[in-house]
Amino acid sequence: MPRIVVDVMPKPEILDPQGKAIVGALPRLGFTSFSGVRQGKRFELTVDGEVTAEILEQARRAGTTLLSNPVIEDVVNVELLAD
Amino acid sequence: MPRIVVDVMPKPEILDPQGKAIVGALPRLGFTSFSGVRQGKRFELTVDGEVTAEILEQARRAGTTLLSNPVIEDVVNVELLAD
Amino acid sequence: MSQPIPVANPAVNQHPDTPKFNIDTVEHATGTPDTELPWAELGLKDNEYRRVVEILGRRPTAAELAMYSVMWSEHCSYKSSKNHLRQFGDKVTDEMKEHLLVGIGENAGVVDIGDGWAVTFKVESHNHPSFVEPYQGAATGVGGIVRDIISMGARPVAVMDPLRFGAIDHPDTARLVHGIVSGIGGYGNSLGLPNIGGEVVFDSVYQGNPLVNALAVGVLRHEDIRLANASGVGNRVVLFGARTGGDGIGGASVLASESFDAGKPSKRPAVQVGDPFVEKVLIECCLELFKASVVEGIQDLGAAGISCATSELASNGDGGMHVELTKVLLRDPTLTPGEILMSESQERMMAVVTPENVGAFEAILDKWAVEYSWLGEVTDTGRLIIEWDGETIVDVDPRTVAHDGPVYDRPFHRPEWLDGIQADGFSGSIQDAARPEGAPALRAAVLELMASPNMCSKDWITSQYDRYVQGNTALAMPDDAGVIRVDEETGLGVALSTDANGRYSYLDPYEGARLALAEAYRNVATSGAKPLAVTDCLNFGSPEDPEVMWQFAESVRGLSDACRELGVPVTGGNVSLYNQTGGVPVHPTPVVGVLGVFDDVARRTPSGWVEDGQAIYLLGTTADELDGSEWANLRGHLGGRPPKADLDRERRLAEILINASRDGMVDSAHDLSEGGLAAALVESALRFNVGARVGLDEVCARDGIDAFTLLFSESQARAVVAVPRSEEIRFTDMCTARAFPAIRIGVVDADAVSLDIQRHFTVPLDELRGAHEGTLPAYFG
Amino acid sequence: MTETPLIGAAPTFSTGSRADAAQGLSGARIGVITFPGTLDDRDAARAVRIAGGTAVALWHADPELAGVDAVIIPGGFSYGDYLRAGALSRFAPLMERIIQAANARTATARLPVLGICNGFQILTESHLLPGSMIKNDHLKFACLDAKLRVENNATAWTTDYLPGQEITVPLKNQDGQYIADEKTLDALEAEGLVTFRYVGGNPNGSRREIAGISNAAGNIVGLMPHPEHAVESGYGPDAASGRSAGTDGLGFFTSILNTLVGGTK
Ligand SMILES: Nc1ncnc2c1ncn2[C@@H]1O[C@H](COP(=O)(O)OP(=O)(O)O)[C@@H](O)[C@H]1O
Ligand SMILES: [Mg+2]
Repeated sequence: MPRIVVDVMPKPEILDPQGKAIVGALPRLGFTSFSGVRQGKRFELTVDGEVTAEILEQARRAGTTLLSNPVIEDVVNVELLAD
Repeated sequence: MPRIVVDVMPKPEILDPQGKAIVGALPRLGFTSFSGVRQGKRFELTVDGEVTAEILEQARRAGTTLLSNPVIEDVVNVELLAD
Repeated sequence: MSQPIPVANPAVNQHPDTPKFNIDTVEHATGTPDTELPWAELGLKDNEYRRVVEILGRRPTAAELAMYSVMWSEHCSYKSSKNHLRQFGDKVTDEMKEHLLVGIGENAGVVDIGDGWAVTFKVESHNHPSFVEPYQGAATGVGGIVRDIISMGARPVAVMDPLRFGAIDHPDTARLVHGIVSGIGGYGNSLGLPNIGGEVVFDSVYQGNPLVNALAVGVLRHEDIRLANASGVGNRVVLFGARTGGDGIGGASVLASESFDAGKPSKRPAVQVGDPFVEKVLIECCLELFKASVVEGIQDLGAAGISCATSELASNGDGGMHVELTKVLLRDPTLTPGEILMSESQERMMAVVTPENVGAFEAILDKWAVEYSWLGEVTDTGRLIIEWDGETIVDVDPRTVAHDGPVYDRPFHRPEWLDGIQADGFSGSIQDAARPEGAPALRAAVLELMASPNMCSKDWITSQYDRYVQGNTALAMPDDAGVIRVDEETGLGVALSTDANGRYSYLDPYEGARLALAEAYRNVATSGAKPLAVTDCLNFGSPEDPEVMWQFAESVRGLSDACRELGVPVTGGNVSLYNQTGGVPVHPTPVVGVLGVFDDVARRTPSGWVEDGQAIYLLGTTADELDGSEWANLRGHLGGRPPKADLDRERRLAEILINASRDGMVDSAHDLSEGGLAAALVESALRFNVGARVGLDEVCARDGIDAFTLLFSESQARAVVAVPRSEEIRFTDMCTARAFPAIRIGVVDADAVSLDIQRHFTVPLDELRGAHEGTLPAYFG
Repeated sequence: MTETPLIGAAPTFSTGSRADAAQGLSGARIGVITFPGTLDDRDAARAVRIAGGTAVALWHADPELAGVDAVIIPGGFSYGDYLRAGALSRFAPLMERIIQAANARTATARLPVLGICNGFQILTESHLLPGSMIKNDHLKFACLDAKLRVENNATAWTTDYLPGQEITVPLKNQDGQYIADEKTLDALEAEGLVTFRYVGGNPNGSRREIAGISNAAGNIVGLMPHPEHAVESGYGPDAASGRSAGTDGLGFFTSILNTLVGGTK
C-alpha cells in the first residue's frame, strides 16, 4: 500500500537537546566528520488506495496541524514514498 | 554546509505505540485517508566541508550503530540533502 | 524426512487480509499419526512429547503442540522448582494464614490489612529480555507484574525494582544501566505508579545476566477480590486490550519456519515493545469493570499468552471452554494459529462475562476506547476446544495443559569447592593484611566504602522515578522501606522492602536466603510497620547443573524455614533459572520482598536524623562478621561464612522498633545491613544533612571488638535509632524488659555539619556527600 | 452543601479583593479533567478538597463543562505523551470548550484554567499560553523538589502568595524544558507574565529559569512543577517544618477559591 512521508524538524533556532547529545557521542565512536546533528521525526502515513493530490494535501495539513508544533518545529518535507 | 539525512523507522513487525496513537487521532481531525501511521526519526548530520563517499559511509555506519537500535529499528534511508 | 505439516499456505498467505491457512486440525492430526512435529525446537524433551501424545491418544496438532510447549516450559510450569516450592505451603501454620485472603497459586497473593482493606503484591523477573533490549525488557517487566496485580481486582499503587548489574566499569554496564533504569521509569512513571524502593548491586558475576526484578503492590477492598477462573456455563469469554502480534515468539519461530512450512517468511519481532499508555487505560478500564461488577473471572496475559489464559481460566473454573481463534484481533495478520496461541504481546487481558453483562462490559470498554473481541464461551465439557474458522484445532483437557505439566526431581549435590571457600574467612586473609588502623586510615576507609558502587547513593537512579504520584507516598528512597498510605481517612497503610545478598548466598545458600528475609523484615520493622507477608523472586543459574540445583534447594529450604520462624507466609513469587553465561551461574540471588502494615502511616519512622540533641542508640551486638561483607568485597575477597541469622533476635528487634514508632519513642531509625554501622551512621547523617557525635568505646568493650570491626562488620539484628530526650528512659526500659542489648553511642548534633567519631576521626558532611553521591554520575553521566 | 455556579461572577485578580468567605469556599466547583493517560487527576481533586473547594470530575470526551467555575488540567502522560506531550489531548472535545471559555471576550466571563505539567503542555499545544516544552536538557526524567520564586501573584491562581515568595514543590517530568523565541520571552518578561521561576539551579534548561507563566488576563496559568503534591503534611517535599511536611502548593488552590468566592461578594 502506498505511503506518504512527512518529515518534521526542530526549528533551526531551537536548541535540540537530543541532537546535542548525539553530536557529543559521535566522535567517541570514531565518527569525526560531523559538526552538528539535529533530530527530528519522520512519519509514514499509509494510504488505502490511490494517492491523489487531495490526499497529499491532507497529509501536508496533518503535518502542520497535528504532526508538528509550529512554535518549535517545521514540516520540511511531504512526499509520496516510492515503493 | 552540506547535510546528510539518516532516516530510522521502527521495524515493521514491532509495535509502534506512537504511530498507533496518531492513527487514532487523525480521523477526529478530519484526516480520514490514512489507514496506518508509523513514527520514526530523522537525523540531519552537518558535514564540515565536502561530502565524500567515505563520509556518506560513516553516516550509514553511525545510523546502524548509534542512531538506531538494530533490535527494534531499521535505517531506511541515508542520503545527501540537496540544499 | 517426513512430510511437513501444512500449517499455513504461503500462496494464500500473501493476502494478509484473508488469512486462509491450511490448518492442522484435530481430524487431520488423527489421520496423519506419523507426521513428525518440531517438538524439540519448541523446547519439549522426548519424554515430554511422548507424554503429550499419551494424554491426547494421538499426535498433537500444531496448535496443541504450541500450547503444550509453552505451558510446559520451565518458565510457565516450574517443572524444576515445583517440588521445592511446596515447602512454602507445607511450612505455613494456621497462625501464619490468619491474614491471608489468597495464597500461593493465584496471580498474586492477597493479604488482609484490616478495616476491610486488602493488599496484593508480587515480585517477578524480566532478566533475559532486559539483557537483549534493556529499555523494553525492563519496561515490559514492570508492565507484566502490574497486570498480575490488576487481575486480582486491585488498584496498583506502587512499584519497586531490585536490580543487579555487572561490574560498574565494564563497557557494557552503562548500556544496561541507562536502558533498564529508563525503561523502568518510562513504564512505571507513565502508569502513575510511585516507585518506592528497590536495590542496585554491581558485581561482575551478573555481567552477562543482569537481574531485573520488578515488584508491584495493589490495594483493594475484601469484596473486590477477583480470581482467574471461568465459571458459569454459557458465560462469554472476551479478550481485550492491545492487539495480538508476533511478540515473544521469536524463539519459537519454528512454528512459522521451514521445517514446519517451507517458504514462509519468518518475520517475528525479537523483542516485545511495551505501550504504557494502553496499560494505564487498561488499569482504569478494569477498575471500572470491577466496580460495575461485570466480570466473573479475569486473567492477565503474560508469558504463554492465550494458551495460558484459556487453559488456566478453564481448568480453574467449570472445566470447559470453547473458543474461535479467528476472532482474535491481530496486529500482524500473517500469524498462524499456533503463533497466536503463543504470542506474548503485552497489555492484554481475558475476562469471563455473563451474557446479561455483555452490554455493560462493552459500554465501559468503548468509553476507554479499548479494543475487545468475544472469543467464545464457558462450557462444562471438561474440554478446551479451540476452533479456527469452525474447524477444531485444539481439543484438550485444559488441566493437562495448565497443571499437569512435567515435574522433575532434578539431582543436586553440595559443591565440593564450597568447603574450601567457607574455610577462607576474611579475617587474616591476604586481602585483610592492610586492615585500616588508626584515625586517618579508618576515616579513609569510611569514605571509600560510602563511595563504592554498592554503597554509594542511588539517587542518580531513583531521581528518574516518580515517587510523588498518587499522593500517598509516606516514605520512599532512600529510606529503609517504602511506605504507602492506603486509607486517607484512617492513615492505614503498608511498608515494603526488597532485599537479597548474592554473596552471602554464594557462601551459604541456606543462610543467605534466611538473611535476605531477615533484612527485608528488619527494614519494614525499622520504618515502624508490622511485617505480615512475603513475596520472592528466586534468581539462579541452570537447574540442570546439580550444584546450582543444590543452591536452589537450600535457598528454598532456608527461606521457608525462616518464614515459619518469623511467622510471615510467602504469598507468591517467581523463579528465574538459567541465569548463567558460559557455564558460570550468577550468585544465587533470592530476592525477598516483605510487606508490613501500619495502623497509621503518620507514625512511620524515617531513616535520617533531624532533631538536635536526640540520643543515638545502637541496638544489638556486633561480632567479627566480615566474611562476604561490602568491605571484603571492596578488597576483592569472597570467602568464609556469611553473618549468622538470628531470627528470634530479629523478631524482638522488630517488636522494639514497631512499639517505639507507634508510641513516639524514636524519631529516626536505620537498620544495619551491608556496610554495617559505618553505612548506617553516614546515611542517617546525610538524609537531612544533620551531623552527630558518636563514641565507639563502650560497644567495643562490651562486644570485645576493635573500632574497625564495629564500623564494618555486618552482624545482623542491629539498628541505630534516635531517641528524643524525653523518651530515653521509656525506651531503654523497653529494651531492658525485652533483654535486648542497647547502648547509647552518641547524640545528634544539628549544628555540627560533620560526623564526629570521637577519639577516631571527624568527616564533614559535605565531604561524605561528595564521596557518596559522586559515583553513579561519574560512570553514567 | 449548595454548589453555587460562579461562572459569570467577577473574578478580580488582585490580592486586595480576597474575600473572607470560608464557608462559601466549598461552593466553588473546580473541574479536574481526565484524559486517557492522565495521572495526577485524583491528586488535584484532593488538593481542591483540602483547600476547601468542591472538585468536579470532568472527562475529556464530555461535550460541556458541567457548570464548573474553574478548571485544572492535571499532570500525567495523556495519550502516552506520544507525538508530543499534550499534542493529542489538545483536540479533545472538552478542550475546545475550555479554549473558548478561557478566551471569553469579557474579562468577567473568562474561565480560570490551571495547567500543571502535562496540563501546561496541553495549554501550550492549545496556544492558550505561548512557547512550548521540549526534552529536559539532561534528557532524563527528573523527580526532585524544586524551589520556585513567585514572580507574579496577580493571577487567579496565585493571589495567596506574596510577590517574591519562595516555595518548594515537586517537579517530575521528562519534557520540562520551557522554550519560546526571544521576542516572546521578552514580551512575557515585559508584561510580568512570568509567574514562577526556578531558583537555586535550573533543573531542565528552561529559558530564563521559567517554571510557569500566565496569560495577560491572569485567568490561565501553566507550570511544570506539581503544587498538588505539596498540600498535605507527610506526603509533600521535605521542608523546614519537617520531613515530607511541605505544603507550599496549597496556595494555588486557596487562591482560586478565594478569587472565585471573593468575586461573588
Ligand atoms: N533500583 C532502585 N529503585 C528504587 N529504589 C532503590 C533502588 N535501589 C535502591 N533503592 C533505594 O535506595 C535506598 C538504599 O538502598 P539499600 O542500601 O539497598 O537499602 P537497604 O540496605 O536499606 O535495603 C533504599 O531506600 C532503596 O529502596
Ligand atoms: Mg536498610
